Amino acid sequence: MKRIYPDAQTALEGLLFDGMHLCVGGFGLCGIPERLIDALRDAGVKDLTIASNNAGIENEGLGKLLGSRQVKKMISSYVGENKEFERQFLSGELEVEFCPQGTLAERCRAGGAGIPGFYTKTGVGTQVAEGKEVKNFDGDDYILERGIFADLCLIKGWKADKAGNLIFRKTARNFNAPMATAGKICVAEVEEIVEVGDLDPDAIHLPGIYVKRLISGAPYDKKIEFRMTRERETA
Amino acid sequence: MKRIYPDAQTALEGLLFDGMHLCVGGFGLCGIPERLIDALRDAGVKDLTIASNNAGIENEGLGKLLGSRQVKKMISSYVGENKEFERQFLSGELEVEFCPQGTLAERCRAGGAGIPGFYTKTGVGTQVAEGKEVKNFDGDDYILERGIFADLCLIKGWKADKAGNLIFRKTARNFNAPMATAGKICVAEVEEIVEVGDLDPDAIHLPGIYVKRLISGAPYDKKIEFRMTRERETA
Amino acid sequence: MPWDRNQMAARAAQELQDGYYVNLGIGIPTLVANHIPAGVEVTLQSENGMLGIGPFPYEDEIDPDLINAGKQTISELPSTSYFGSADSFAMIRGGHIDLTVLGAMEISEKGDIANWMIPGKMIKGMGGAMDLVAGVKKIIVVMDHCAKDGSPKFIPGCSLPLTGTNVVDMIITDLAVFHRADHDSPFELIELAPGVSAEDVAAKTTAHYDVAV
Amino acid sequence: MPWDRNQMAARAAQELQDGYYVNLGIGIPTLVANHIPAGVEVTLQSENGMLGIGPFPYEDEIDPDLINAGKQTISELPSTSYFGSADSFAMIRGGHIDLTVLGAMEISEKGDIANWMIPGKMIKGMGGAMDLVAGVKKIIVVMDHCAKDGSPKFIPGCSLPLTGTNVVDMIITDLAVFHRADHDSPFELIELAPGVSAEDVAAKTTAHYDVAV
Repeated sequence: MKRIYPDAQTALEGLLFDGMHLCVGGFGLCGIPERLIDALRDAGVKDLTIASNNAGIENEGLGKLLGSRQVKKMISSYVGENKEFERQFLSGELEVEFCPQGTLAERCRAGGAGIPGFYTKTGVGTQVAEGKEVKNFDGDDYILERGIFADLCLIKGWKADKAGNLIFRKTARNFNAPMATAGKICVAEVEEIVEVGDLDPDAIHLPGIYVKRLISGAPYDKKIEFRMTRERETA
Repeated sequence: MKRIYPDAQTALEGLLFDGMHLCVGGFGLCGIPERLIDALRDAGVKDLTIASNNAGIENEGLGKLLGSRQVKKMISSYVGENKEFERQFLSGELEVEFCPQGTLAERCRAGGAGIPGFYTKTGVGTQVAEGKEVKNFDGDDYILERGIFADLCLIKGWKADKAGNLIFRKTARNFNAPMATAGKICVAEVEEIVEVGDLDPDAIHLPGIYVKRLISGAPYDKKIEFRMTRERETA
Repeated sequence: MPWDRNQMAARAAQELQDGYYVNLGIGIPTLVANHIPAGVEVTLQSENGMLGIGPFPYEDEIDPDLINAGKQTISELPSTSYFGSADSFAMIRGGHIDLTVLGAMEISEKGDIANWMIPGKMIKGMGGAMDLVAGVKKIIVVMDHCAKDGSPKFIPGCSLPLTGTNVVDMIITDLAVFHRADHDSPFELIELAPGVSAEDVAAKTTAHYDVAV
Repeated sequence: MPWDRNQMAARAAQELQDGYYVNLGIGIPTLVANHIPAGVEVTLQSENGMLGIGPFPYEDEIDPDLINAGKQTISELPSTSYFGSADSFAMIRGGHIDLTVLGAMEISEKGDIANWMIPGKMIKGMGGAMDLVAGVKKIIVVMDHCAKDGSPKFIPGCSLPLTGTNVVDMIITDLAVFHRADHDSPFELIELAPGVSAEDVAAKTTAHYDVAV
């Protein structure tokens, strides 16, 4: 079975169509599938509905696809400071479904786990609950949220072996873990592809069953949104 | 904060009462919290409702608590060959709620994740669906299953650091992972307690937030239910 | 001559495709692993939390922490990964497993399956069977064509409590193979064991099916 | 004299207990980490998937793969663990986090909170705020007592879109502290900033509350 592709463009061959739904991993600019986003932009596929916690910033992350007007709808929890996003959103060109961050993560996990709906307290009594079924369990109200299942999931890992077993690094794991499971096919980019047997079988974050196509995207020049430091105490 | 206890008996102090609900990890005899089960038996607490995939075998695992008649009800997917179980079950002394294995795992994860109910295709049109709400999503029927949230969770890990961060070993992870989250308090036994910093932060299976009380149960003499081997090819 | 257990398993193995992730039930289904076609790479899943099941271990490799869903000791492979039960069934329920091979007591012509309890007998539980038939992409049943008393097992409607409704894609018995293209179509008889005629099969089957042999 | 940002954070920090797992929001809540009482061990959670947040990194420790929920670079501790977003919010929604400290635009006397959008202004989204107020055991709000135009923020009912209903346990403003024992009880004024009188607070508050100072 062919799993490893030479680059992002070939890894997406045959998977793209206008109007498709995607799940895209990452939190802010941390752990985003940069190479695959670039390939999406270059492919020119449009009218995309994208579930992603954030929408990138201008010219970074999913901001690139907003710039090229390929996105019809975002399902996100926070869209930060992005002038082009704001312009498209306010003009009505871009549709946005705001979804609480934990609900978004769980909706993706649920979709990937064959669960079409689940009840949560998050958002009860707020705008988020509008139009949703409310059910009382043991005296408390909960709202019904739907699983998300996309046509294609794009994620970024740290290392993967040739069988597709993948590990993430630090907080770059974030939405990549649940989103990898939430679609018909998942394409992953990693910083290094290693031999089968190089990763500890007890420490795999994402088993190879979810990683149908894999590329090495190195070298990475990872962006930082808010660079904070402290001073070293001088002796 | 006190997290490490000298033995199973002291680790359970103040947590036990008749009629309580428990989640107990393990699959068959693999990864069962042996020391904590012994301490439960010695404490003599009774009328227990226990969610556990299996019910042990005679004089092993939860079979010990069946032998001492401490169990009122089991929530399990498979109860295997256990004569005492069979006798109590057939005579009506023991109540059993059969729950599909994946539904049981998900009910525990859901309970631990603040999800009181979720929909699944598992069991639709079977005895398992009786009395449960059926809902149609996108043309298919699903049944509503409830989250499980117990008074006490007992689990067995491989190693934990003094901050409670815990890792499992091979298939001994099984139900220990979701069940650790599904109760008011989780007590864990492990084979080795290590220093904070000894475990890879990217490879923690169960963060310390879930492990409120911890004991080292070593040495273990782990039981095997079906010992299968193959012959070495001779040269 | 009817197929024996190994031949039934070998027939099921012909359904394996390169890259498949497969869950094998206990009994004859387990034997399918011995018949994986050359050049086909298949990864076996065990619902207790493992992908990449190896063969039974050598005596000195036995590890109580390493068992399959039948609670038998097994070995791992270089490609193995472990996970917890919730993640394992997320994989199964979510449709990520390509194929499962299971035994059964009864199959109905609508693709219902009964394989977990017999009223009046001690109930042991359904284990992961209901999750597997509800979640896996393709369900193959391997079973004797008739029960020990000679009564058909592929029947119009199941008499035993169900494990799942309208889920079975293929039935492999010691006499024949039945298949259906999708869950709205009737089963078709597509293959016969050597020396077994379509009439022999018809005489031992009460389910309605189409004949394509 | 009203409390400044650091004093408000220090007051919130007095609510920390040994062994607590705590999630701190952006802004003044982040400052709470600087005021953890001696002898109290607290583990900070970041909803993007981390338990055990360390201080901001030294310049040469900066790691783009290591950020907090405010997307700021941070450092790890020996006790740190990482996990994915679904597991992180399972922890939050499941009630495993003991305490969260958040900012707010409005709080109602029923404990409703509004802190995510102002109609007519660009909506940025609720992030994890709705999950935190719905799931965490104890919710403390730290905010200025009045808006910039002088209007009260602790009011009978919120005018802005809600983040959660009947969820807030304690309100710490620059003027006073309000607390309620449970979600069926009214808030009580339990503390005043130095030089601030109960009458000062009453004059700047439209919410109904009991007085216990």
